[in-house]
Amino acid sequence: MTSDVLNARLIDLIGDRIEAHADELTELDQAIGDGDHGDNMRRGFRAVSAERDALANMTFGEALKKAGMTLVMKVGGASGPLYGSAFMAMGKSTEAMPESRAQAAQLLEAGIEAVKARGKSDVGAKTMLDVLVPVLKSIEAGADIADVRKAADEAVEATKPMLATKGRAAFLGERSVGHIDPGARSSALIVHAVCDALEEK
Amino acid sequence: MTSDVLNARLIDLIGDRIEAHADELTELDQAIGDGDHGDNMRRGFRAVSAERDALANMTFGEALKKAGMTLVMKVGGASGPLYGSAFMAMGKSTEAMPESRAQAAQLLEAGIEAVKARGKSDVGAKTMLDVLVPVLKSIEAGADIADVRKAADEAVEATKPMLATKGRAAFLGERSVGHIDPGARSSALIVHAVCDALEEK
Amino acid sequence: MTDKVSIVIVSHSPEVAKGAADMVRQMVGDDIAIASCGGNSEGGLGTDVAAIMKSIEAVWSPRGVAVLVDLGGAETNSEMAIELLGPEKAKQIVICNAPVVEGAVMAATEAAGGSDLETVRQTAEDFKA
Amino acid sequence: MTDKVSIVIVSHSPEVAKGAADMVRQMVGDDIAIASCGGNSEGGLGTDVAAIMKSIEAVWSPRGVAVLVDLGGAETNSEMAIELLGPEKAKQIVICNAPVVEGAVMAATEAAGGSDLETVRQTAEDFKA
Ligand SMILES: Nc1ncnc2c1ncn2[C@@H]1O[C@H](COP(=O)(O)OP(=O)(O)O)[C@@H](O)[C@H]1O
Ligand SMILES: Nc1ncnc2c1ncn2[C@@H]1O[C@H](COP(=O)(O)OP(=O)(O)O)[C@@H](O)[C@H]1O
Ligand SMILES: [Mg+2]
Ligand SMILES: [Mg+2]
Ligand SMILES: [Mg+2]
Ligand SMILES: [Mg+2]
Repeated sequence: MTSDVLNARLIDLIGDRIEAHADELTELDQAIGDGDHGDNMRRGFRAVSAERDALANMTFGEALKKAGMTLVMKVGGASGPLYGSAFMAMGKSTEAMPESRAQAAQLLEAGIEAVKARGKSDVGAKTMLDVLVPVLKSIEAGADIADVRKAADEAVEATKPMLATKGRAAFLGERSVGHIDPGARSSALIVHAVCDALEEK
Repeated sequence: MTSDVLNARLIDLIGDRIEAHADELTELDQAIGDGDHGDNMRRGFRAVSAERDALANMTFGEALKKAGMTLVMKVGGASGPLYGSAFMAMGKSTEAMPESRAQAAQLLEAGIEAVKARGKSDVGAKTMLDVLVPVLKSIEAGADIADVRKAADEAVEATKPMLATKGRAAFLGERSVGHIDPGARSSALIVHAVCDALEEK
Repeated sequence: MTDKVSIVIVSHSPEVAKGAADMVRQMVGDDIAIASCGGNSEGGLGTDVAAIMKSIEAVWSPRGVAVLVDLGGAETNSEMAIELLGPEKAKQIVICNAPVVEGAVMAATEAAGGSDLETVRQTAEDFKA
Repeated sequence: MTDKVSIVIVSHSPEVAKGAADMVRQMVGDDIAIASCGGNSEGGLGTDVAAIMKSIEAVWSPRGVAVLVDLGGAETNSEMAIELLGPEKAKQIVICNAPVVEGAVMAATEAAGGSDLETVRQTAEDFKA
């Protein structure tokens, strides 16, 4: 698959996943947030999909930067600058699509660092980082695609017992315990979409 | 003058003073508050004036209580519950119009205590209390009507160098210094109107 | 809804009061009763004792009512309103010493969890901007 | 107006942002420039990075801009907006760690007095509900 085809394919796969799971994300956010995560993600990724043709004609790095800026501008919730900054940082870290496990790990790590900086947060606060970081670790540990998917799903479940200390869920204190973090779930959806693309390759 | 005539006359005299000085009160409040004291007082006393006939047929005490409640309901700013509670407390403290200096002092003192309680404040905070309390003192000290007027006017001026620690002007900190307190001025206006009524008597 | 503490939002601005109530509803849905009131009796910036009394009565709950206010006059007028509702009701109403918008969200999320009035007040007041 | 610090109010609710700006204007008149923005790019509850950038630019002052925000996402989106305005401008913009409505009134009264950006921020943050 050439770069432009993969750019377009990734956009479609991520967009479709978000679209299909938007209500689920919103329900998760209703339990411990303001119930807009599905709407926010859909708004953001629809805007990215609307730029599909332009993005397909860019290098992988440029496309990531552009998509990141679109998320920043369109999402409307905290997840906008968080995912947006992650995409932009990943785009800055590489021009070309990663060719090796090491490069893939480096790319994701750049995104994670951006989320940490933008969110002033780290793992354990019951956020998207609690999926992204375990996924990075599994990649670094040599996991195959199925293992990466499993790592993501397990990480989502593992946010359930966590006490939220960042984002809106933190307002709930103890009452945030026992619910999956919506951003953790959306991160897993993106990870699955990337896995889909890699399997098609 | 009978009680009902005096009730009506007091209402007219206070109402006219407030009406005539509303813009001045608003200007004072623009400097160290939100610029609505004139509007608030006018709204409140117009509502009292609208009940003039009913109030004229009540005892002095009942009329004060009723007028106080009207101020509470209509003024819309902090001065509403403050003046309103003062009027209501004065009305509770006596059925009949005061006949002696001692009774007049007692009446005013009841009003002052109500302002202190409602406003959680005392003299020196750059408020209406910085006029009402000096006026009470002058009455207790045996002042004649002209002296009472003078005590009120001097007390208004004396709020200028004060630092506001209560009400909106307190938000300005040091910048509240150098301006007359609007509530001090409106208190003086009411004192003057009462003096007018006493002189007509 | 009356098995939970209710929330009343009192602002000088009707728009702030309504917008804050929208934000609260987005957070807690219909789990608790919320009323908002703002503006003086003529609709200008200010607060209205009668409207505050009506708002409190509209969301009355045996678990109590937490009132969020913005500046000076909103607090004084709310205190007056509570007093006029009588000592029996007044016992079950608190004014939170908290910012109006953020405090309303905090109070409401706590109330939605079924906490008592004192806990709701505490949570609102603990808010650090 | 640009000889004073300007104020930008960012809320999830367009009504809160507008109502707070009304309250601020009632306090300080036209002494300082004030902008408000609220709602996501579709007008729902949320915040909009592009709108925040526009608001800051609309009231730009060499003395600086103090930004008041409500909850979580409003802060994250405002930080993003400031970063996107570039490092030169960012130096003269602060987000106040203060409640949105009360902080805006405090910041604005301080700014109207001619204080510098740091003092304005401090005054907003010192607000005790
Ligand atoms: N400071 C933060 N650091 C990392 N992730 C965060 C932070 N704040 C929020 N999040 C993530 O964003 C998700 C919420 O996104 P969303 O609902 O779209 O925004 P909002 O909270 O503004 O409504 C949370 O579930 C969490 O995963
Ligand atoms: N806590 C208080 N105690 C006594 N007087 C007060 C208090 N707060 C405000 N005032 C008086 O009320 C006046 C302001 O009234 P007004 O402008 O009508 O109300 P607001 O401040 O709500 O706009 C002040 O000038 C002051 O004299
Ligand atoms: Mg959300
Ligand atoms: Mg949101
Ligand atoms: Mg005023
Ligand atoms: Mg006022």
